[in-house]
Amino acid sequence: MSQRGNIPILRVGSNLLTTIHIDLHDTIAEAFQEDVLVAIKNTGAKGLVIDITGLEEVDTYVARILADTGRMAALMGAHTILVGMRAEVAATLVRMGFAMDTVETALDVDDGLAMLQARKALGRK
Amino acid sequence: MSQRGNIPILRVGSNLLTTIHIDLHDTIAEAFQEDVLVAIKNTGAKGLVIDITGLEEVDTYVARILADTGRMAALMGAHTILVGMRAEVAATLVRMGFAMDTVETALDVDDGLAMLQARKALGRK
Amino acid sequence: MADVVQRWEMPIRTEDDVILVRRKARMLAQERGFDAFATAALTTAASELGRNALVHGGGGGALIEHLADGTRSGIRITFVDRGPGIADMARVLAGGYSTARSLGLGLSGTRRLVEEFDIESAPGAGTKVVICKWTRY
Amino acid sequence: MADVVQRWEMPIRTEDDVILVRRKARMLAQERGFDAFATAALTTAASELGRNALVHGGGGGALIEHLADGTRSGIRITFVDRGPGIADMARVLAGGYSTARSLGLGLSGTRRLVEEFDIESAPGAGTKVVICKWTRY
Ligand SMILES: Nc1ncnc2c1ncn2[C@@H]1O[C@H](COP(=O)(O)OP(=O)(O)O)[C@@H](O)[C@H]1O
Ligand SMILES: Nc1ncnc2c1ncn2[C@@H]1O[C@H](COP(=O)(O)OP(=O)(O)O)[C@@H](O)[C@H]1O
Repeated sequence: MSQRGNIPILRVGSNLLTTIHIDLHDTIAEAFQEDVLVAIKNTGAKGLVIDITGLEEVDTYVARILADTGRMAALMGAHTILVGMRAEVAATLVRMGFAMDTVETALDVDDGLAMLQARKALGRK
Repeated sequence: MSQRGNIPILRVGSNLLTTIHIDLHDTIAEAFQEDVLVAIKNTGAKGLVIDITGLEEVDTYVARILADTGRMAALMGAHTILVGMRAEVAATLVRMGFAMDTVETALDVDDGLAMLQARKALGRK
Repeated sequence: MADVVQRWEMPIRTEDDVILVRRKARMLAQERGFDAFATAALTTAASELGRNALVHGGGGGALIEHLADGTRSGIRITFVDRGPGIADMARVLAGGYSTARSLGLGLSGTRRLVEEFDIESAPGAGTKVVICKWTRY
Repeated sequence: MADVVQRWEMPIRTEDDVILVRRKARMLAQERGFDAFATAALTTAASELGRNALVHGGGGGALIEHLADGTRSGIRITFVDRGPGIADMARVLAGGYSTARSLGLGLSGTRRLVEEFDIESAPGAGTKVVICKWTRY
Protein backbone atom coordinates (compact mmCIF):
# COMPACT_ATOMS: atom_id res chain seq x y z
CA MET A 1 0.00 0.00 0.00
CA SER A 2 1.31 3.43 -0.83
CA GLN A 3 2.09 5.40 2.28
CA ARG A 4 3.41 8.78 3.32
CA GLY A 5 4.82 7.61 6.61
CA ASN A 6 7.04 4.66 7.37
CA ILE A 7 4.92 2.70 9.77
CA PRO A 8 3.89 -0.59 8.12
CA ILE A 9 0.20 -1.34 7.67
CA LEU A 10 -0.54 -4.98 6.80
CA ARG A 11 -3.69 -6.63 5.66
CA VAL A 12 -4.70 -9.67 7.75
CA GLY A 13 -7.90 -11.21 6.41
CA SER A 14 -10.51 -8.48 6.44
CA ASN A 15 -8.59 -6.44 8.99
CA LEU A 16 -5.53 -4.22 9.12
CA LEU A 17 -2.58 -4.60 11.44
CA THR A 18 -0.13 -1.81 12.11
CA THR A 19 2.87 -2.05 14.37
CA ILE A 20 4.27 1.13 15.85
CA HIS A 21 7.94 0.84 16.58
CA ILE A 22 9.14 4.43 16.27
CA ASP A 23 8.41 7.63 18.12
CA LEU A 24 5.14 9.08 16.94
CA HIS A 25 5.85 12.76 16.76
CA ASP A 26 4.07 15.53 14.92
CA THR A 27 4.64 14.98 11.22
CA ILE A 28 5.10 11.22 11.60
CA ALA A 29 1.95 10.98 13.68
CA GLU A 30 -0.09 12.88 11.14
CA ALA A 31 1.23 10.81 8.25
CA PHE A 32 0.50 7.65 10.22
CA GLN A 33 -3.12 8.65 10.86
CA GLU A 34 -3.64 9.54 7.23
CA ASP A 35 -2.02 6.31 5.99
CA VAL A 36 -4.30 4.27 8.23
CA LEU A 37 -7.42 6.01 6.97
CA VAL A 38 -6.42 5.66 3.34
CA ALA A 39 -5.70 1.95 3.90
CA ILE A 40 -9.12 1.48 5.49
CA LYS A 41 -10.74 3.16 2.50
CA ASN A 42 -8.71 1.16 -0.05
CA THR A 43 -9.18 -2.25 1.57
CA GLY A 44 -12.65 -1.84 3.02
CA ALA A 45 -11.24 -3.16 6.29
CA LYS A 46 -13.72 -3.43 9.13
CA GLY A 47 -11.13 -3.72 11.83
CA LEU A 48 -7.77 -2.26 12.79
CA VAL A 49 -5.25 -3.61 15.27
CA ILE A 50 -2.63 -1.14 16.48
CA ASP A 51 0.27 -2.97 18.09
CA ILE A 52 2.35 -0.89 20.54
CA THR A 53 4.41 -3.72 22.06
CA GLY A 54 7.49 -1.85 20.88
CA LEU A 55 6.72 1.42 22.67
CA GLU A 56 8.73 1.81 25.86
CA GLU A 57 6.96 5.01 26.79
CA VAL A 58 3.72 6.64 25.75
CA ASP A 59 3.29 10.23 26.80
CA THR A 60 -0.04 12.06 26.77
CA TYR A 61 0.70 13.37 23.29
CA VAL A 62 1.20 9.93 21.77
CA ALA A 63 -1.70 8.52 23.78
CA ARG A 64 -3.95 11.15 22.25
CA ILE A 65 -2.70 10.35 18.74
CA LEU A 66 -3.57 6.70 19.28
CA ALA A 67 -7.00 7.44 20.74
CA ASP A 68 -7.70 9.90 17.90
CA THR A 69 -6.71 7.36 15.27
CA GLY A 70 -9.24 4.94 16.75
CA ARG A 71 -11.91 7.65 16.64
CA MET A 72 -11.12 8.48 13.02
CA ALA A 73 -11.26 4.81 12.01
CA ALA A 74 -14.60 4.47 13.81
CA LEU A 75 -16.02 7.32 11.72
CA MET A 76 -15.13 5.27 8.65
CA GLY A 77 -16.77 2.17 10.07
CA ALA A 78 -13.67 0.31 11.23
CA HIS A 79 -13.26 -0.88 14.80
CA THR A 80 -9.88 -0.33 16.45
CA ILE A 81 -8.19 -2.51 19.03
CA LEU A 82 -5.02 -1.31 20.71
CA VAL A 83 -2.77 -4.19 21.73
CA GLY A 84 0.51 -4.84 23.48
CA MET A 85 0.58 -1.99 25.96
CA ARG A 86 3.33 -2.68 28.46
CA ALA A 87 2.62 -2.85 32.18
CA GLU A 88 4.77 0.18 32.95
CA VAL A 89 3.14 2.20 30.18
CA ALA A 90 -0.36 1.38 31.47
CA ALA A 91 0.64 2.30 35.02
CA THR A 92 2.24 5.57 33.93
CA LEU A 93 -0.70 6.72 31.82
CA VAL A 94 -3.28 6.05 34.53
CA ARG A 95 -1.11 7.70 37.19
CA MET A 96 -1.00 10.80 34.98
CA GLY A 97 -4.78 10.83 34.92
CA PHE A 98 -5.14 9.69 31.33
CA ALA A 99 -8.20 7.52 30.72
CA MET A 100 -7.90 5.84 27.33
CA ASP A 101 -11.45 4.64 27.62
CA THR A 102 -12.48 5.33 24.06
CA VAL A 103 -10.35 2.57 22.55
CA GLU A 104 -10.81 -1.16 23.06
CA THR A 105 -7.68 -2.99 24.15
CA ALA A 106 -6.26 -6.49 24.09
CA LEU A 107 -3.17 -8.20 25.40
CA ASP A 108 -1.50 -9.01 22.08
CA VAL A 109 -1.96 -9.13 18.31
CA ASP A 110 -3.52 -12.62 18.32
CA ASP A 111 -6.11 -11.60 20.89
CA GLY A 112 -6.83 -8.39 19.04
CA LEU A 113 -7.42 -10.17 15.74
CA ALA A 114 -9.52 -12.84 17.50
CA MET A 115 -11.68 -10.12 19.04
CA LEU A 116 -12.23 -8.56 15.64
CA GLN A 117 -13.23 -11.99 14.26
CA ALA A 118 -15.66 -12.48 17.14
CA ARG A 119 -17.23 -9.06 16.43
CA LYS A 120 -17.62 -10.02 12.81
CA ALA A 121 -19.23 -13.35 13.72
CA LEU A 122 -21.67 -11.45 15.92
CA GLY A 123 -22.54 -9.27 12.96
CA ARG A 124 -21.21 -6.11 14.54
CA LYS A 125 -19.11 -3.87 12.46
CA MET B 1 5.11 -15.19 40.69
CA SER B 2 7.82 -12.84 41.81
CA GLN B 3 6.37 -9.80 43.50
CA ARG B 4 7.46 -6.60 45.14
CA GLY B 5 4.48 -6.37 47.44
CA ASN B 6 2.97 -8.99 49.70
CA ILE B 7 -0.55 -9.24 48.38
CA PRO B 8 -1.05 -12.71 46.85
CA ILE B 9 -2.00 -12.96 43.18
CA LEU B 10 -3.26 -16.39 42.13
CA ARG B 11 -3.97 -17.85 38.76
CA VAL B 12 -7.47 -19.33 38.36
CA GLY B 13 -7.93 -20.77 34.87
CA SER B 14 -7.24 -17.96 32.43
CA ASN B 15 -7.85 -15.30 35.08
CA LEU B 16 -6.10 -13.83 38.08
CA LEU B 17 -7.47 -13.55 41.59
CA THR B 18 -6.03 -11.22 44.17
CA THR B 19 -7.28 -10.89 47.72
CA ILE B 20 -6.61 -7.67 49.57
CA HIS B 21 -6.40 -8.21 53.27
CA ILE B 22 -4.08 -5.42 54.38
CA ASP B 23 -4.20 -1.66 54.29
CA LEU B 24 -3.33 -0.40 50.85
CA HIS B 25 -1.20 2.61 51.54
CA ASP B 26 1.28 4.46 49.36
CA THR B 27 4.23 2.17 48.71
CA ILE B 28 2.16 -0.97 49.23
CA ALA B 29 -0.49 0.31 46.85
CA GLU B 30 2.04 1.10 44.16
CA ALA B 31 3.75 -2.28 44.52
CA PHE B 32 0.35 -3.98 44.39
CA GLN B 33 -0.60 -2.25 41.14
CA GLU B 34 2.72 -3.07 39.54
CA ASP B 35 2.61 -6.72 40.68
CA VAL B 36 -0.88 -7.12 39.20
CA LEU B 37 0.18 -5.66 35.85
CA VAL B 38 3.32 -7.77 35.63
CA ALA B 39 1.25 -10.87 36.46
CA ILE B 40 -1.19 -10.01 33.68
CA LYS B 41 1.70 -9.66 31.25
CA ASN B 42 3.38 -12.88 32.38
CA THR B 43 0.27 -15.04 32.39
CA GLY B 44 -1.62 -13.47 29.51
CA ALA B 45 -4.65 -13.32 31.83
CA LYS B 46 -7.77 -11.82 30.30
CA GLY B 47 -9.53 -11.20 33.56
CA LEU B 48 -8.76 -10.03 37.07
CA VAL B 49 -10.86 -10.46 40.19
CA ILE B 50 -9.98 -8.19 43.11
CA ASP B 51 -11.49 -9.52 46.32
CA ILE B 52 -11.97 -6.94 49.08
CA THR B 53 -14.09 -9.04 51.44
CA GLY B 54 -11.40 -8.48 54.04
CA LEU B 55 -11.52 -4.68 53.95
CA GLU B 56 -13.55 -3.21 56.80
CA GLU B 57 -13.20 0.31 55.44
CA VAL B 58 -12.31 1.77 52.10
CA ASP B 59 -11.50 5.46 52.09
CA THR B 60 -11.36 7.57 48.94
CA TYR B 61 -7.62 6.97 48.65
CA VAL B 62 -7.96 3.19 48.60
CA ALA B 63 -11.03 3.40 46.37
CA ARG B 64 -9.00 5.34 43.85
CA ILE B 65 -6.17 2.81 43.99
CA LEU B 66 -8.66 0.03 43.22
CA ALA B 67 -10.34 1.94 40.39
CA ASP B 68 -6.96 2.89 38.91
CA THR B 69 -5.77 -0.72 39.03
CA GLY B 70 -8.82 -1.67 36.99
CA ARG B 71 -8.04 1.09 34.49
CA MET B 72 -4.43 -0.01 34.15
CA ALA B 73 -5.44 -3.64 33.62
CA ALA B 74 -7.97 -2.49 31.02
CA LEU B 75 -5.25 -0.69 29.06
CA MET B 76 -3.41 -4.00 28.89
CA GLY B 77 -6.53 -5.81 27.72
CA ALA B 78 -7.64 -7.47 30.95
CA HIS B 79 -11.09 -6.96 32.44
CA THR B 80 -11.37 -6.30 36.17
CA ILE B 81 -14.19 -7.27 38.52
CA LEU B 82 -14.19 -6.00 42.08
CA VAL B 83 -15.88 -8.40 44.48
CA GLY B 84 -16.79 -8.71 48.13
CA MET B 85 -17.48 -5.08 48.98
CA ARG B 86 -19.26 -5.00 52.31
CA ALA B 87 -22.62 -3.26 52.60
CA GLU B 88 -21.26 -0.65 55.01
CA VAL B 89 -18.32 0.07 52.72
CA ALA B 90 -20.60 0.54 49.71
CA ALA B 91 -22.87 2.83 51.73
CA THR B 92 -19.97 4.90 53.01
CA LEU B 93 -18.37 5.38 49.59
CA VAL B 94 -21.63 6.45 47.97
CA ARG B 95 -22.39 8.85 50.84
CA MET B 96 -18.99 10.42 50.31
CA GLY B 97 -19.80 11.00 46.66
CA PHE B 98 -17.45 8.40 45.29
CA ALA B 99 -18.85 6.67 42.23
CA MET B 100 -16.85 3.53 41.54
CA ASP B 101 -18.44 3.35 38.12
CA THR B 102 -15.36 2.54 36.09
CA VAL B 103 -15.02 -0.93 37.61
CA GLU B 104 -17.48 -3.76 37.25
CA THR B 105 -18.51 -5.35 40.56
CA ALA B 106 -19.90 -8.66 41.77
CA LEU B 107 -21.04 -10.13 45.07
CA ASP B 108 -18.25 -12.61 45.65
CA VAL B 109 -15.29 -14.39 44.07
CA ASP B 110 -17.43 -17.15 42.50
CA ASP B 111 -19.73 -14.63 40.84
CA GLY B 112 -16.78 -12.60 39.64
CA LEU B 113 -15.06 -15.58 38.05
CA ALA B 114 -18.37 -16.71 36.50
CA MET B 115 -18.81 -13.26 34.97
CA LEU B 116 -15.34 -13.43 33.46
CA GLN B 117 -16.14 -16.87 32.00
CA ALA B 118 -19.34 -15.52 30.49
CA ARG B 119 -17.41 -12.67 28.85
CA LYS B 120 -14.96 -15.15 27.43
CA ALA B 121 -17.74 -17.30 25.99
CA LEU B 122 -19.08 -14.20 24.26
CA GLY B 123 -15.69 -13.71 22.64
CA ARG B 124 -15.04 -10.46 24.41
CA LYS B 125 -11.74 -9.90 26.01
CA MET C 1 -24.55 18.37 77.66
CA ALA C 2 -22.24 15.51 76.91
CA ASP C 3 -19.58 14.32 79.35
CA VAL C 4 -16.18 13.13 78.30
CA VAL C 5 -15.87 9.61 79.71
CA GLN C 6 -12.39 8.87 78.47
CA ARG C 7 -9.80 10.40 76.11
CA TRP C 8 -6.77 9.31 74.13
CA GLU C 9 -4.16 11.49 72.46
CA MET C 10 -2.35 10.00 69.50
CA PRO C 11 0.36 11.41 67.27
CA ILE C 12 0.03 11.54 63.47
CA ARG C 13 3.55 11.44 62.13
CA THR C 14 3.52 8.43 59.83
CA GLU C 15 1.12 6.40 57.72
CA ASP C 16 1.11 3.78 60.43
CA ASP C 17 -0.05 6.40 62.96
CA VAL C 18 -3.06 7.10 60.73
CA ILE C 19 -3.88 3.40 60.75
CA LEU C 20 -3.56 3.29 64.55
CA VAL C 21 -5.98 6.20 64.97
CA ARG C 22 -8.46 4.50 62.72
CA ARG C 23 -8.11 1.19 64.57
CA LYS C 24 -8.62 2.88 67.92
CA ALA C 25 -11.77 4.54 66.55
CA ARG C 26 -13.01 1.19 65.26
CA MET C 27 -12.42 -0.62 68.56
CA LEU C 28 -14.14 2.10 70.51
CA ALA C 29 -17.11 2.23 68.12
CA GLN C 30 -17.58 -1.51 68.36
CA GLU C 31 -17.31 -1.49 72.17
CA ARG C 32 -19.82 1.35 72.36
CA GLY C 33 -22.38 -0.52 70.27
CA PHE C 34 -22.12 1.38 66.97
CA ASP C 35 -23.51 -0.76 64.15
CA ALA C 36 -21.43 -1.74 61.11
CA PHE C 37 -22.59 1.26 59.05
CA ALA C 38 -21.91 3.83 61.74
CA THR C 39 -18.56 2.20 62.48
CA ALA C 40 -17.49 2.27 58.83
CA ALA C 41 -18.62 5.89 58.53
CA LEU C 42 -16.60 6.97 61.58
CA THR C 43 -13.46 5.01 60.74
CA THR C 44 -13.51 6.08 57.11
CA ALA C 45 -13.83 9.70 58.20
CA ALA C 46 -10.91 9.16 60.59
CA SER C 47 -8.89 7.71 57.75
CA GLU C 48 -9.55 10.68 55.46
CA LEU C 49 -8.82 13.31 58.10
CA GLY C 50 -5.80 11.53 59.53
CA ARG C 51 -4.38 11.23 56.06
CA ASN C 52 -5.01 14.92 55.37
CA ALA C 53 -3.26 15.94 58.60
CA LEU C 54 -0.28 13.86 57.54
CA VAL C 55 -0.12 14.55 53.81
CA HIS C 56 -1.36 18.13 53.58
CA GLY C 57 -0.66 19.26 57.16
CA GLY C 58 2.77 17.71 57.48
CA GLY C 59 1.74 15.72 60.56
CA GLY C 60 0.05 16.54 63.84
CA GLY C 61 -2.13 14.64 66.24
CA ALA C 62 -5.55 13.22 67.00
CA LEU C 63 -7.60 13.39 70.19
CA ILE C 64 -10.21 10.65 70.52
CA GLU C 65 -12.93 11.16 73.13
CA HIS C 66 -15.63 8.85 74.33
CA LEU C 67 -18.70 10.95 75.20
CA ALA C 68 -21.93 10.10 77.04
CA ASP C 69 -25.09 12.21 77.27
CA GLY C 70 -27.16 9.95 79.51
CA THR C 71 -28.78 7.80 76.85
CA ARG C 72 -26.30 7.62 73.98
CA SER C 73 -22.58 7.14 73.46
CA GLY C 74 -20.60 9.44 71.22
CA ILE C 75 -17.15 9.38 69.74
CA ARG C 76 -15.48 12.69 69.01
CA ILE C 77 -12.19 12.93 67.16
CA THR C 78 -10.16 16.11 66.81
CA PHE C 79 -7.41 16.28 64.20
CA VAL C 80 -4.84 19.04 64.52
CA ASP C 81 -1.86 19.95 62.42
CA ARG C 82 0.48 22.95 62.13
CA GLY C 83 0.62 22.86 58.34
CA PRO C 84 -0.12 25.54 55.75
CA GLY C 85 -3.85 25.61 56.46
CA ILE C 86 -6.57 25.76 53.85
CA ALA C 87 -6.83 29.01 51.92
CA ASP C 88 -9.93 28.39 49.87
CA MET C 89 -12.19 26.62 52.34
CA ALA C 90 -15.40 27.01 50.33
CA ARG C 91 -13.85 25.39 47.32
CA VAL C 92 -12.43 22.49 49.31
CA LEU C 93 -15.71 21.82 51.14
CA ALA C 94 -17.60 21.83 47.85
CA GLY C 95 -15.63 18.70 46.93
CA GLY C 96 -13.77 17.58 43.86
CA TYR C 97 -10.91 20.00 44.44
CA SER C 98 -7.52 18.65 45.36
CA THR C 99 -3.99 20.00 45.45
CA ALA C 100 -2.65 16.47 45.67
CA ARG C 101 -2.68 13.33 43.58
CA SER C 102 -6.16 12.53 44.74
CA LEU C 103 -9.86 13.07 44.35
CA GLY C 104 -10.64 15.93 46.67
CA LEU C 105 -13.59 14.06 48.17
CA GLY C 106 -12.01 13.67 51.60
CA LEU C 107 -13.37 16.72 53.40
CA SER C 108 -16.63 17.10 51.51
CA GLY C 109 -17.29 13.37 51.88
CA THR C 110 -16.33 13.16 55.54
CA ARG C 111 -18.82 15.86 56.34
CA ARG C 112 -21.64 13.65 55.11
CA LEU C 113 -20.59 10.70 57.29
CA VAL C 114 -20.82 12.26 60.73
CA GLU C 115 -23.38 14.23 62.74
CA GLU C 116 -20.99 16.97 63.74
CA PHE C 117 -18.26 18.43 61.59
CA ASP C 118 -16.29 21.50 62.42
CA ILE C 119 -13.26 22.88 60.65
CA GLU C 120 -10.99 25.79 61.51
CA SER C 121 -8.06 26.80 59.40
CA ALA C 122 -6.17 29.96 58.62
CA PRO C 123 -3.39 30.14 56.05
CA GLY C 124 -0.12 29.47 57.80
CA ALA C 125 -1.75 28.59 61.12
CA GLY C 126 -2.59 24.94 60.58
CA THR C 127 -5.88 23.10 60.48
CA LYS C 128 -8.21 21.67 63.11
CA VAL C 129 -11.09 19.38 62.24
CA VAL C 130 -13.53 18.01 64.81
CA ILE C 131 -15.99 15.25 64.00
CA CYS C 132 -18.48 13.52 66.23
CA LYS C 133 -20.74 10.54 65.77
CA TRP C 134 -23.38 9.11 68.14
CA THR C 135 -25.00 5.73 68.69
CA ARG C 136 -28.59 5.70 67.47
CA TYR C 137 -30.32 5.15 70.82
CA MET D 1 22.64 15.70 51.07
CA ALA D 2 22.91 14.37 47.58
CA ASP D 3 26.04 14.72 45.48
CA VAL D 4 26.03 15.36 41.77
CA VAL D 5 28.03 12.51 40.26
CA GLN D 6 27.76 13.54 36.64
CA ARG D 7 25.90 16.08 34.50
CA TRP D 8 24.87 16.57 30.90
CA GLU D 9 23.55 19.72 29.28
CA MET D 10 21.37 19.23 26.23
CA PRO D 11 19.62 21.73 23.97
CA ILE D 12 15.90 21.56 23.24
CA ARG D 13 15.46 23.21 19.86
CA THR D 14 13.75 20.49 17.83
CA GLU D 15 11.52 17.47 18.30
CA ASP D 16 14.55 15.26 17.86
CA ASP D 17 16.25 17.04 20.75
CA VAL D 18 13.31 16.10 22.97
CA ILE D 19 13.74 12.49 21.94
CA LEU D 20 17.47 12.64 22.71
CA VAL D 21 16.83 14.00 26.21
CA ARG D 22 14.36 11.23 26.84
CA ARG D 23 16.76 8.57 25.54
CA LYS D 24 19.57 9.89 27.71
CA ALA D 25 17.24 9.75 30.73
CA ARG D 26 16.25 6.18 29.84
CA MET D 27 19.83 4.99 29.44
CA LEU D 28 20.86 6.55 32.71
CA ALA D 29 17.85 5.14 34.57
CA GLN D 30 18.60 1.65 33.31
CA GLU D 31 22.30 1.93 34.17
CA ARG D 32 21.42 3.16 37.65
CA GLY D 33 19.12 0.21 38.33
CA PHE D 34 15.71 1.88 38.06
CA ASP D 35 13.04 -0.77 37.43
CA ALA D 36 10.77 -0.67 34.37
CA PHE D 37 8.03 1.30 36.16
CA ALA D 38 10.35 3.96 37.56
CA THR D 39 12.12 4.23 34.20
CA ALA D 40 8.85 4.71 32.32
CA ALA D 41 7.73 7.30 34.86
CA LEU D 42 10.94 9.32 34.52
CA THR D 43 11.19 9.15 30.74
CA THR D 44 7.52 9.95 30.24
CA ALA D 45 7.91 12.97 32.52
CA ALA D 46 10.97 14.01 30.49
CA SER D 47 8.97 13.65 27.31
CA GLU D 48 6.13 15.85 28.60
CA LEU D 49 8.39 18.57 29.97
CA GLY D 50 10.76 18.57 27.02
CA ARG D 51 7.81 18.89 24.71
CA ASN D 52 6.40 21.77 26.76
CA ALA D 53 9.74 23.62 26.68
CA LEU D 54 9.76 23.26 22.91
CA VAL D 55 6.11 23.82 22.03
CA HIS D 56 4.99 26.31 24.70
CA GLY D 57 8.42 27.75 25.65
CA GLY D 58 9.78 28.09 22.12
CA GLY D 59 12.81 25.95 22.93
CA GLY D 60 15.43 25.94 25.66
CA GLY D 61 17.54 23.27 27.29
CA ALA D 62 17.69 20.37 29.70
CA LEU D 63 20.25 19.60 32.38
CA ILE D 64 20.39 15.94 33.41
CA GLU D 65 22.17 15.12 36.65
CA HIS D 66 23.04 11.81 38.19
CA LEU D 67 22.82 12.12 41.97
CA ALA D 68 23.96 9.85 44.79
CA ASP D 69 23.07 10.13 48.48
CA GLY D 70 25.11 7.22 49.81
CA THR D 71 22.57 4.44 49.38
CA ARG D 72 20.41 5.43 46.44
CA SER D 73 20.84 6.86 42.96
CA GLY D 74 18.79 9.78 41.76
CA ILE D 75 18.20 11.38 38.41
CA ARG D 76 17.38 15.07 38.35
CA ILE D 77 16.33 16.85 35.18
CA THR D 78 15.96 20.61 34.86
CA PHE D 79 14.07 22.04 31.89
CA VAL D 80 14.53 25.71 31.12
CA ASP D 81 13.07 27.94 28.45
CA ARG D 82 12.82 31.67 27.82
CA GLY D 83 9.24 31.55 26.56
CA PRO D 84 6.14 33.42 27.72
CA GLY D 85 5.94 31.67 31.10
CA ILE D 86 2.80 30.39 32.75
CA ALA D 87 0.37 32.99 34.01
CA ASP D 88 -2.22 30.86 35.76
CA MET D 89 -0.07 28.28 37.49
CA ALA D 90 -2.75 26.95 39.84
CA ARG D 91 -5.05 26.24 36.95
CA VAL D 92 -2.37 24.50 34.92
CA LEU D 93 -1.24 22.36 37.86
CA ALA D 94 -4.81 21.28 38.59
CA GLY D 95 -4.77 19.54 35.21
CA GLY D 96 -7.11 19.39 32.28
CA TYR D 97 -6.28 22.93 31.16
CA SER D 98 -4.44 23.47 27.90
CA THR D 99 -3.79 26.39 25.58
CA ALA D 100 -2.75 23.95 22.88
CA ARG D 101 -4.62 21.29 20.98
CA SER D 102 -3.90 18.82 23.70
CA LEU D 103 -5.05 17.36 26.96
CA GLY D 104 -3.44 19.56 29.56
CA LEU D 105 -2.35 16.53 31.58
CA GLY D 106 1.35 17.10 31.00
CA LEU D 107 2.27 19.15 34.06
CA SER D 108 -0.34 17.81 36.46
CA GLY D 109 0.43 14.26 35.36
CA THR D 110 4.19 14.66 35.46
CA ARG D 111 3.95 15.78 39.05
CA ARG D 112 2.46 12.45 40.02
CA LEU D 113 5.24 10.46 38.40
CA VAL D 114 8.24 11.79 40.28
CA GLU D 115 9.23 12.29 43.90
CA GLU D 116 10.33 15.89 43.48
CA PHE D 117 8.68 18.46 41.26
CA ASP D 118 9.44 22.13 41.30
CA ILE D 119 8.23 24.77 38.87
CA GLU D 120 9.11 28.45 38.57
CA SER D 121 7.59 30.69 36.00
CA ALA D 122 6.79 34.36 35.65
CA PRO D 123 4.90 35.82 32.69
CA GLY D 124 7.46 36.91 30.14
CA ALA D 125 10.42 35.44 32.02
CA GLY D 126 10.32 31.83 30.88
CA THR D 127 9.76 28.61 32.75
CA LYS D 128 11.97 26.29 34.76
CA VAL D 129 10.83 22.85 35.87
CA VAL D 130 12.95 20.53 38.00
CA ILE D 131 12.04 16.88 38.54
CA CYS D 132 13.87 14.21 40.45
CA LYS D 133 13.35 10.50 40.85
CA TRP D 134 15.24 8.03 43.06
CA THR D 135 15.90 4.32 42.98
CA ARG D 136 13.88 2.48 45.59
CA TYR D 137 16.75 1.20 47.74
N1 LIG E 1 -4.99 19.36 56.99
C1 LIG E 1 -4.87 20.07 55.86
N2 LIG E 1 -3.92 21.04 55.73
C2 LIG E 1 -3.78 21.76 54.59
N3 LIG E 1 -4.55 21.55 53.49
C3 LIG E 1 -5.51 20.61 53.55
C4 LIG E 1 -5.73 19.83 54.72
N4 LIG E 1 -6.75 18.98 54.47
C5 LIG E 1 -7.14 19.23 53.21
N5 LIG E 1 -6.40 20.22 52.65
C6 LIG E 1 -6.54 20.78 51.29
O1 LIG E 1 -7.83 20.52 50.82
C7 LIG E 1 -7.78 19.75 49.61
C8 LIG E 1 -8.94 18.78 49.55
O2 LIG E 1 -8.82 17.86 50.60
P1 LIG E 1 -9.67 16.55 50.56
O3 LIG E 1 -11.10 16.92 50.31
O4 LIG E 1 -9.41 15.75 51.78
O5 LIG E 1 -9.16 15.79 49.27
P2 LIG E 1 -7.69 15.20 48.91
O6 LIG E 1 -6.99 14.91 50.20
O7 LIG E 1 -8.08 13.98 48.13
O8 LIG E 1 -7.02 16.26 48.08
C9 LIG E 1 -6.42 19.08 49.62
O9 LIG E 1 -5.97 18.75 48.32
C10 LIG E 1 -5.57 20.14 50.31
O10 LIG E 1 -5.19 21.13 49.38
N1 LIG F 1 7.24 25.69 29.31
C1 LIG F 1 6.07 26.33 29.22
N2 LIG F 1 6.01 27.63 28.83
C2 LIG F 1 4.83 28.28 28.72
N3 LIG F 1 3.63 27.72 28.96
C3 LIG F 1 3.62 26.43 29.34
C4 LIG F 1 4.82 25.66 29.49
N4 LIG F 1 4.48 24.41 29.90
C5 LIG F 1 3.14 24.41 29.99
N5 LIG F 1 2.59 25.60 29.66
C6 LIG F 1 1.17 25.99 29.65
O1 LIG F 1 0.45 25.10 30.48
C7 LIG F 1 -0.58 24.43 29.74
C8 LIG F 1 -0.73 23.02 30.25
O2 LIG F 1 0.46 22.30 29.98
P1 LIG F 1 0.43 20.73 30.09
O3 LIG F 1 -0.21 20.36 31.39
O4 LIG F 1 1.78 20.19 29.85
O5 LIG F 1 -0.56 20.31 28.93
P2 LIG F 1 -0.48 20.49 27.35
O6 LIG F 1 0.97 20.64 27.00
O7 LIG F 1 -1.11 19.24 26.86
O8 LIG F 1 -1.29 21.72 27.04
C9 LIG F 1 -0.13 24.52 28.29
O9 LIG F 1 -1.23 24.41 27.41
C10 LIG F 1 0.54 25.89 28.27
O10 LIG F 1 -0.42 26.91 28.17
